[in-house]
Amino acid sequence: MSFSRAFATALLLAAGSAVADLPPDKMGEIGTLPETWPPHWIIAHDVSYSHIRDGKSFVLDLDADSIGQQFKGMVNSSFAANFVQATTRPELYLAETFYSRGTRGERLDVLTIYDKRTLAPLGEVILEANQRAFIIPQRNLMKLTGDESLILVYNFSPAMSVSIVDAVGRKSLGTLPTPGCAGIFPTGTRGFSALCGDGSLYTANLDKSGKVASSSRSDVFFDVQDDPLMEQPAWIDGRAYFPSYQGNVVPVDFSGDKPVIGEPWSLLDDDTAGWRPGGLVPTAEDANGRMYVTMHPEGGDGTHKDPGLEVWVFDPVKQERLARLPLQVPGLSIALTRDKEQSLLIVTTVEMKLDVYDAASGELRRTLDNFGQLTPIIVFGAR
Amino acid sequence: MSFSRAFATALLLAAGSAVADLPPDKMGEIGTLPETWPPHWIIAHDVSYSHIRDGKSFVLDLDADSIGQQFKGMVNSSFAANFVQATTRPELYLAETFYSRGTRGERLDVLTIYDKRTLAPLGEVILEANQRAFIIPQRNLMKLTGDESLILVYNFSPAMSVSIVDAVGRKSLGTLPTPGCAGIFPTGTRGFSALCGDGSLYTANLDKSGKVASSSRSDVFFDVQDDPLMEQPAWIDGRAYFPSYQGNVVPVDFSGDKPVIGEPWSLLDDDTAGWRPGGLVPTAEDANGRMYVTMHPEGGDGTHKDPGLEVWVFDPVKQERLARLPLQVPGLSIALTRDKEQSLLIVTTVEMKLDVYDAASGELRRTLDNFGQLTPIIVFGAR
Amino acid sequence: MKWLDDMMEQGARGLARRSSRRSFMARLAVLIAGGAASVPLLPVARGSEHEPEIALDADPGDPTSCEYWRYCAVDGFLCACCGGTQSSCPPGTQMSPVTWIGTCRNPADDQDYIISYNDCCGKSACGACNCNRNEGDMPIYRPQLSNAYNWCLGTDSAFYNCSTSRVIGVARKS
Amino acid sequence: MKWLDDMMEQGARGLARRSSRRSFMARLAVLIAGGAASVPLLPVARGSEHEPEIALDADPGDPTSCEYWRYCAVDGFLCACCGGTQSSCPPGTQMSPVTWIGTCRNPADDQDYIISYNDCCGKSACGACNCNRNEGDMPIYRPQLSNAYNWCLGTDSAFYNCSTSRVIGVARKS
Repeated sequence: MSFSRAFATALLLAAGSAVADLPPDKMGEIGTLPETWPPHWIIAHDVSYSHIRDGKSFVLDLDADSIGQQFKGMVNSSFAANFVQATTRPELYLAETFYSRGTRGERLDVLTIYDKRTLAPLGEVILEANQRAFIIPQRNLMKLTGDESLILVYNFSPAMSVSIVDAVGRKSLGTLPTPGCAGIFPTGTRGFSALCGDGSLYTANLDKSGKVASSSRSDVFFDVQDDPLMEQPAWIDGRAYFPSYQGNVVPVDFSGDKPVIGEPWSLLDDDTAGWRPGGLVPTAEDANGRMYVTMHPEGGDGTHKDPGLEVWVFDPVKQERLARLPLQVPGLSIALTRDKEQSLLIVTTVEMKLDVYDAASGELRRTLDNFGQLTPIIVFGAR
Repeated sequence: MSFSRAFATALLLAAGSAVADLPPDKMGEIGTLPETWPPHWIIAHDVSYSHIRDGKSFVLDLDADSIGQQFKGMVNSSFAANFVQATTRPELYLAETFYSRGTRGERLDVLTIYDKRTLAPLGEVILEANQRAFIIPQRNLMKLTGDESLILVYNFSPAMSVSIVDAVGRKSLGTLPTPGCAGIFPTGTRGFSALCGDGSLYTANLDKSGKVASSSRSDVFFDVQDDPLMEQPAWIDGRAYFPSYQGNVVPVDFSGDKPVIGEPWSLLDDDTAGWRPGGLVPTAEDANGRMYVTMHPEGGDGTHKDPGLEVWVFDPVKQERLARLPLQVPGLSIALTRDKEQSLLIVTTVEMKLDVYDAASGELRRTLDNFGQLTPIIVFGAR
Repeated sequence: MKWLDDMMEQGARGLARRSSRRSFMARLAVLIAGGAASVPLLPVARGSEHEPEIALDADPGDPTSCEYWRYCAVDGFLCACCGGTQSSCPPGTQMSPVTWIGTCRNPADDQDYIISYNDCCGKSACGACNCNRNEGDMPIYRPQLSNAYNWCLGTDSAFYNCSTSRVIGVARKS
Repeated sequence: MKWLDDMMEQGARGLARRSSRRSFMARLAVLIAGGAASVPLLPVARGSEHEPEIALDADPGDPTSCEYWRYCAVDGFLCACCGGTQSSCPPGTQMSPVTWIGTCRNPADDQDYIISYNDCCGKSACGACNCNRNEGDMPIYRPQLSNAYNWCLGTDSAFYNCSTSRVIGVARKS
């Protein structure tokens, strides 16, 4: 291509050229997004493991063929941020941690609120406890309560607790100790439960000011030594389906103020002995009430984070396996889009790309790569 | 492997086992490094371009065969940090930039001083101007003065200036405007020069308090339009050898208080017409007074940052080419170790690995990879 | 990040697409094509999975391809791959009011246009479609013509997300 | 970051080295071996260019290899590749006083040892020799046995650089 190098030339704009000249582009134009995101948009939440100070959450359209159409925008986050999205407000929430000198100095834990329309911050809440747990990303470390009035953030210092934030008033409501109990499983209208090291559940129901209105502790309902429950259930109609290391499932109904623990059943049958659930986010659910689990063969001690070679689809009410979907590339995490008819299964592969399958047929639709990702370990379908 | 999973087991330490048991390891042991680093150690300064908040400078031993022996340690830096090392004190300096909310909020420019023995910070100096230039890494954006008493940092806002820091007293001495002139080329005992947009040099000599004791401006000595000088010279015995886009070299003697500009000569001969210097750090020098330049064929407009296919070695006093070293993989940046006899040439390749060549024979000795690097664009031999 | 598979997948096509470049550059561009996310170098953006359409309209080419005519002096991530367009910024960023200037020839009308490479700022690197072309690029002592600077100046944050390439007018023929 | 070339270079050797692992895991480990810098997963550290020497001494194996016996429940970058050793931290970091515990069998004496996986803290990820083995690893509600946590607690900074694997004693045979 030909060009002229003199800066002076830049000042010599043509004043009277032919009408065919391209018109000047406007200055300062910034894109925006719709208030409600289409069902096939996702948030690829990339904590950038080896550069964890510079996490990125990418908004991507799975229906688009080219990167120019796929890539809708991004937000930054810092240090293994937790992510959650509201369904009743166009808001995203990221709990992140800053140090005054990057990796050193004073620590500051902050919940940042983003507008889905502008991907710009709307505000922030300081998490005074400064004890946010840093864990490989999963879905149960920060949650909205059922009524979406409170945001709950799991802390680990190594004492265990939960920070409570007024999501509407955007202010901190304090910290609740949960000794020996981890994770956040929303319960009823404005409560949560946590899994305890003895195999029980702790539950607290909160009032509007974030104070404990009532609390309870379940009986021990699983064996933490011989068949521990993974802390990552599929969620369907207020019920959580927890897979266990050995391939069993324990259903827990969290729709009321007090969890109701159901009878365990097995993901396996005679033909699939030795298969086990595994991965980093090994469970997901669709809008049709189906449960998805990443599974690997020849499972055993220490394989519970191994990538899945297949995704198995279950009707958890009938306790029936509906399909086995072989993965083209082994997968570490799964998620589904929110639509019923054309639901897509998104798999974070061991290559750190996103493989997109038709959830009904198991057909690979496309692979998303080169969108700037490093470790997009967890994906969220737009809600 | 066999193992026991019960945490309780951990408490049951054997009290009276056989003498053959491995002894317990000590708690809290931390490695240290020598005060003077061996000549074949380098600092691979990785600004982590796509994760620029989380820069890393890796200390590596080029003589070692395995990563365990190669990797000596690292320091973090933030946002395209500038790096320089002292020779008269065991200190490293990094000029970096923080924002109070990672990529947002209040900006803070800081010069951080590291101890070479512990790779821990010794102190910091706030750079009040908060205008540090963010540029693709090179050697001439932050420098120590000849007597190593002052550290000079190039600023761009887009007004051009230099921040002056007392390197021994660890305090800021203010900012000196250098309108239209960029880069820092140490001059005399405690001065510096900068290349100006009209093709001249601006020079300031400073007193101990960082104030200008004298200043001067050279005649215009090169054509900024038709054959601009690259701002990245090789440095030999107080003389800088600036390559030009067209493959000429202009020597400038910076050893006195006032630069002395020499006669241009050409890197090319009849057989190498069309070759050009190019890359991101296209020049280096060894302790034997040789100049190294990355060169590519078929050069022309816009190729001045293209990777080199060869490194050419010159005696810049005799203006003679001594060798052409073909690169196994094209290189973007070069550096040499400080020793005379066994000098090594380090090349940052287009694959973002470090290729290590014997500087005398041009033989590829080894490739350093998988040490955690993302974009190790500039390498410094240990001084 | 995985240059070798990309090289194999895209090798022939990539070479063909870059045939206007010097031969060894084409080879190198292909070599590191997959490294686009991490390597801030060379003309390698390859957002489009397909061959760019050289439409016979006034502004031909594919804005997600590094070969697009406006990008003759761009250095960075193409906003058209990052949630913006060739002339607008992605959501949540801010356009830098000052920047460097290039002059690129539009193949549609064979005229040289003045292009303003305004950076979009306030988030860290987009990471998609890295593109580096240095036609007319000058050293750092001529900043208005230098793409080596981060031009996120006069914005709330200096963090660089991606680059636009705005037409600001036709250069007078000389 | 360049898994395919590494796979090709190291495929056969990698498979052989990991033959003690389940077959499909060996394949996967090789698949992502080159992605060690970015993928916080799977037993893939491959610091040593050579086969680990299984010396007949009391502490056999190569501390820069993920296969080293002490690493049976490690998750992260091996300090032996980061300027430290299997039991000491790199310069400028700080060792976390609290951590998770594993029990690994030493092939030299066929005894189970209690291993304390103290993290080294205060700098961001070393990035070399990522290694993830989950033998005995428990969910996050049993933190003392969980490698999913960042254990940089009680240190000046919570940033995680690498993991040590300290012998703290012999487990009582059960």
